[in-house]
Amino acid sequence: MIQQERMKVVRQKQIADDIFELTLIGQLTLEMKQPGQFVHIRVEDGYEPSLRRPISIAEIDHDAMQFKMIYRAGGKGTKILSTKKAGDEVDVLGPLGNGFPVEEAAPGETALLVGGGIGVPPLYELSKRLNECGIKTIHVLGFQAANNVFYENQFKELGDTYIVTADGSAGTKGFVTDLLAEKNPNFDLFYSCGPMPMLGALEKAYPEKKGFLSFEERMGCGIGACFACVCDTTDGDYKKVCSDGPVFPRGVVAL
Amino acid sequence: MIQQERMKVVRQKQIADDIFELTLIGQLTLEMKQPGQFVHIRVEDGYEPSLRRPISIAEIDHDAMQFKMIYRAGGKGTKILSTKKAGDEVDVLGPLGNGFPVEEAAPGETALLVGGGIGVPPLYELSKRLNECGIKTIHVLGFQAANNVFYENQFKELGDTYIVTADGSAGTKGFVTDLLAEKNPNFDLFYSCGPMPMLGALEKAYPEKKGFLSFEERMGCGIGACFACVCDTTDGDYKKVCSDGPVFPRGVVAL
Amino acid sequence: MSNRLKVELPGLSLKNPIMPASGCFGFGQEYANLYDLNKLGSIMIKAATLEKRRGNPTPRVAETSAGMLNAIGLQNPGLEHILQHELPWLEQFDLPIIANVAGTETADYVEVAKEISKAPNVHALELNISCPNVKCGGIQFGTDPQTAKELTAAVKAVSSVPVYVKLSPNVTSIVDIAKAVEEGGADGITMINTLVGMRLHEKTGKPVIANGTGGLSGPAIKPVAIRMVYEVSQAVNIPIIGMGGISNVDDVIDFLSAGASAVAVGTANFVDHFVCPTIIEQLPAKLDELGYDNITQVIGRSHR
Amino acid sequence: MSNRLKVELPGLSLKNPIMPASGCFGFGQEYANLYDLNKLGSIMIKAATLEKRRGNPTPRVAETSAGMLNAIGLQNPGLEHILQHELPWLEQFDLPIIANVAGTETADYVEVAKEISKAPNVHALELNISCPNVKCGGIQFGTDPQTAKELTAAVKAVSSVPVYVKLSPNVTSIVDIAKAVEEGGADGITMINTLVGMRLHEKTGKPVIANGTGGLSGPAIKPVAIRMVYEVSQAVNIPIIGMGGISNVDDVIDFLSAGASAVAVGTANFVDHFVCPTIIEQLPAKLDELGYDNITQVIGRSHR
Ligand SMILES: Cc1cc2nc3c(=O)[nH]c(=O)nc-3n(C[C@H](O)[C@H](O)[C@H](O)COP(=O)(O)OP(=O)(O)OC[C@H]3O[C@@H](n4cnc5c(N)ncnc54)[C@H](O)[C@@H]3O)c2cc1C
Ligand SMILES: Cc1cc2nc3c(=O)[nH]c(=O)nc-3n(C[C@H](O)[C@H](O)[C@H](O)COP(=O)(O)OP(=O)(O)OC[C@H]3O[C@@H](n4cnc5c(N)ncnc54)[C@H](O)[C@@H]3O)c2cc1C
Ligand SMILES: Cc1cc2nc3c(=O)[nH]c(=O)nc-3n(C[C@H](O)[C@H](O)[C@H](O)COP(=O)(O)O)c2cc1C
Ligand SMILES: Cc1cc2nc3c(=O)[nH]c(=O)nc-3n(C[C@H](O)[C@H](O)[C@H](O)COP(=O)(O)O)c2cc1C
Ligand code: FES
Ligand code: FES
Repeated sequence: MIQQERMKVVRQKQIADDIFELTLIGQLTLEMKQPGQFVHIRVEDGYEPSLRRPISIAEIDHDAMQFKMIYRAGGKGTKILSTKKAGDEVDVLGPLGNGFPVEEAAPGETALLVGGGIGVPPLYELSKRLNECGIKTIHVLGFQAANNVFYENQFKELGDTYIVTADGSAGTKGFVTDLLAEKNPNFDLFYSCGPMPMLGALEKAYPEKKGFLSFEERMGCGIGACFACVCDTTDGDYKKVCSDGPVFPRGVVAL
Repeated sequence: MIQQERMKVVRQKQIADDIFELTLIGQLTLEMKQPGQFVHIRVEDGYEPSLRRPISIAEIDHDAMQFKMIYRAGGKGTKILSTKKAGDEVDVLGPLGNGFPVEEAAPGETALLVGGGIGVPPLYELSKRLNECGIKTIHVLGFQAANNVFYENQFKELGDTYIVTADGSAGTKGFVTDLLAEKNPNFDLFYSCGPMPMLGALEKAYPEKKGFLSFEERMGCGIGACFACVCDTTDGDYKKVCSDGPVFPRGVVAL
Repeated sequence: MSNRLKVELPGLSLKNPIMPASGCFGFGQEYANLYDLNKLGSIMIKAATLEKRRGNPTPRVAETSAGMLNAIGLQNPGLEHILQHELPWLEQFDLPIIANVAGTETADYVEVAKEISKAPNVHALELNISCPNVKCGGIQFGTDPQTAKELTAAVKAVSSVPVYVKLSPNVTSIVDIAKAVEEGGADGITMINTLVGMRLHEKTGKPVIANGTGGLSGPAIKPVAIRMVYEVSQAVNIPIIGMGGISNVDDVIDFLSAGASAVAVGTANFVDHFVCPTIIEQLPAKLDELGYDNITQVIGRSHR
Repeated sequence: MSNRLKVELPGLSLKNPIMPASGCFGFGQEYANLYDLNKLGSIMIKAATLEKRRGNPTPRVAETSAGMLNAIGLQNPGLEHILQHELPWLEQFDLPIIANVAGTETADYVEVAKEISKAPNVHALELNISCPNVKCGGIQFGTDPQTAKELTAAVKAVSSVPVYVKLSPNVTSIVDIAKAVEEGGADGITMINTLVGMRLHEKTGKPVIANGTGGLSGPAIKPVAIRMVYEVSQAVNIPIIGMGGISNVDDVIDFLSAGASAVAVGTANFVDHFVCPTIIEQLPAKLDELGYDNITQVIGRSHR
């Protein structure tokens, strides 16, 4: 069930340029089911800023009732969020949306996980779950530059991990699709989260593969009530990213 | 000169129900000349709340570059102010306005200081200055109830001090003017700060005495530029409380 | 206890005067996952148009100081779907529904009003003549008194339930429009819809919202809404459901004081998803604090 | 360096496009104690009326979410005093002054405009047809296109300097008013004045501001102001000085992008008393960041 809770900050850690890892504790964690779900965060009481911020769940620890988010402190809201310290409270609504279906991969299969920038975080919990289920994971993670890279080692522990940067300052230079074309990895299905062009390029690169893509859209309510976050679907209809998604099987969303 | 400075909180102390004493340190302190001047405080960056709050200067320590305010955490802005802790910064504009003229009392004379509620604080620095100049001070301080009383001992160290409460739970029951009528103290001039009705009653009670009254009005700019804080004068003209006052000689403001 | 909050309006017997505003609560399904909708006084459901509407391109929302812009563009599944799915689903609750009716010409409005007003749980219509976010739709009806009056009369003629008209604040004299719809036979007024606004991208200088302009809502507009409710309540004899920036119980008291008989909460539902039940819970204590037995005593007290 | 910020407008050669808005800066004396007024592009001085005005009773201001209400009521020392004291005092600065002209009937406006435009440092007039805070004064000129046009023409006929007309946002179509004053001969437009609003006392339910209603200003109204500047700049061929909620350098860029040629800062001067010089200092770096050599390149970029 979706809950709204004032959760306590356990830890706030800067892990790359402008990138923060925030660990929160509270009951709400117990409701988290799927990797790829997100929470909607009110960073401050009052109306400055006036809207919540959607942030993916990056890691879930049900036993400790804690979960992690990884986010970029870019604008007004996330900058305020990055000032929260251990012991502070944060108003969290969640878990929201439908995440990545782990059950779509069979034990023994190989899953390709492709993330771009702040699309990388939800892949971490996904990869952990897949590995727990005996699925091999390959990670291709794209960033702007070396100083934006995060969680490289964490992903490496779970499977082959390739870093791609736009300027070549870390890993391979270029786009994730450049690296994929070059390495041509063997895999059964793919999961991805990142900018629209990346998702589109992936769909095009692997027309035959089963795949699941996570989308971003500006949100109001975050629960499906306001129609702020709709996206067009290939069948001429529409879906709400917040409640029908954010993860959709390939081919559903018009790219 | 008026300055705008991010001053550091030295100490925040609750001294009565809803009443806080805040000590700030910074260069701006050095500009403070007169008791009865005030500062205009932005309790938070951003626009929540959107306006500054005018608060009197209660005690000045030029040597330590510190000053004290005493305020009631009643509304939105002052409640936020009351959460500031040692080390936090507060945006202060000041010193503002014209305070109580200490030089109007001659050494050896007796001054009557009458304060009501949050009108009491500026009288403290005033009393200290008067005493330094060899002027005897009598203090009559009115509050709602016993749990709102503050600075009784501090004032007692400076001269005779009478506490009056509306409900009689501390000191004498009634209004300050009731007590004055009863005690009929001997004095040469009076200074007062408090609610309008109190100021009016005082003027009426002592038609022959020299007196100085400090007024309150809703403020915008706090420096005389916006005409928010005008009050009518007895000669049919007007004054700005923020820059012409807040202290006026008796008889100037139409009560 | 709950009796203290009861308000009677044309067609609407409200257990309390709090309801979500149209467009901010869908058709209730999503919030039903969060709390029992029976707590609410009513629900103003999302605008219904004759045909299904896809709405505007995204981005459709943008944040502003103490508010937000939206240009959803009246996206909704269309009259038929609402009659067959959304309204029947809502029947499980003891809620008099207010159906928001939108259109691009009089015939649309009339058709939707006629059909939707027959639904058993629709106890009133909210005639949306004020949506700023659709081309040739809505708002032009709301800016000219004569047009507003005629549309009201046309809808009133076919509706099986009382008709409330939702006014636009983007006018020189909202009192003139209010008087006109009263003359047209409106049973009540709901106000205000959003103020037309715009936000630009810092980098590019282009509008953030794909539609260009959007409707401004949230606490930022409350002073405008209060002023308008205050004025209109003095000028007409039909009740007002007030809205615009309500986010807590004090805001509710303000709207009632200004002359509204009930209120709707919009944007605040996105920020505190439990804001409506929270306000409802806090109202009795607030009445005690202010010294009133009954919520109806608060209505219009600014003018007494 | 300072060349990059230069803007040329009818009557006004501005070293930068930043100036305090009328009513928020008095006649400059107070802020001159805080910083060197020569830093500013111009000053829009407090409204001048023929006779001294006492203004409205207090309280005159009230805080709102991300904004404030004011009902000063055009308090000012009157034309004679301004001509003899305030304007001569301002001559010590290298500042083209914009004199805000108000009145209750055409004859007043004409008389004030004629005299004040002769002052050597008054380089432009700002015709205030939009003050919401005085009974039978100002705003009715600003809500009817024909009246606005006629007043503009009458003032234009007697003024020795270019005339900018200050528009009210409290209208159904601000574009219509803008076109009308352009036809009336206006050399420019300043916009927006405040939105009419109200705040009530929590305890009593009565208006906080003695006047009842007040003008809403501050960040809350910025989206409305941006939308209006965006629309009007497309509809007229005279320049716009934009205002409404500006509190930082990004806000300035937004107004210029939307089509304003210069901007005024009002309410923000009460919150950060150094906001104008701070913005002016930050502008060159902001131009670098956006990749422009010159501030004029930002003007109207939303439309390109
Ligand atoms: C389902 C989902 C999951 C996300 N997960 C993550 C994550 O794990 N880590 C992370 O860093 N970011 C994530 N994002 C993006 C994140 O929501 C935005 O970066 C963030 O809202 C920007 O807020 P701000 O205060 O920095 O920017 P501001 O510029 O102050 O934002 C202004 C408004 O625009 C909205 N907005 C701005 N950028 C985006 C965006 N890219 N997507 C949606 N709304 C936006 C904000 O929510 C806010 O309402 C996710 C977005 C979605 C939709
Ligand atoms: C010259 C002067 C000196 C003052 N000195 C003190 C002092 O030493 N200690 C103290 O506790 N209080 C003092 N006050 C009163 C103090 O300014 C208000 O209590 C305070 O502004 C209320 O803010 P809030 O956030 O609690 O209330 P809110 O209700 O949030 O205030 C809303 C708005 O109303 C204004 N306002 C509310 N009450 C008053 C008031 N009584 N006077 C002026 N503006 C008001 C606020 O400044 C704000 O703009 C002084 C006022 C003036 C004019
Ligand atoms: C996202 C969103 C969608 C809206 N959709 C509608 C709508 O379909 N019909 C309508 O009459 N009003 C609609 N409104 C306006 C609200 O019902 C309400 O009048 C307005 O938002 C002011 O109230 P608030 O400040 O509490 O949000 C919408 C508002 C928002 C924010
Ligand atoms: C206290 C105050 C007084 C004002 N007085 C005047 C005035 O005399 N003449 C005028 O044209 N506008 C006046 N205005 C309106 C401002 O010039 C400006 O148009 C408006 O406040 C919007 O800008 P802002 O949001 O930056 O304040 C006043 C505004 C305030 C807040
Ligand atoms: S954000 Fe409201 S429907 Fe998705
Ligand atoms: S507060 Fe602006 S003149 Fe006094």
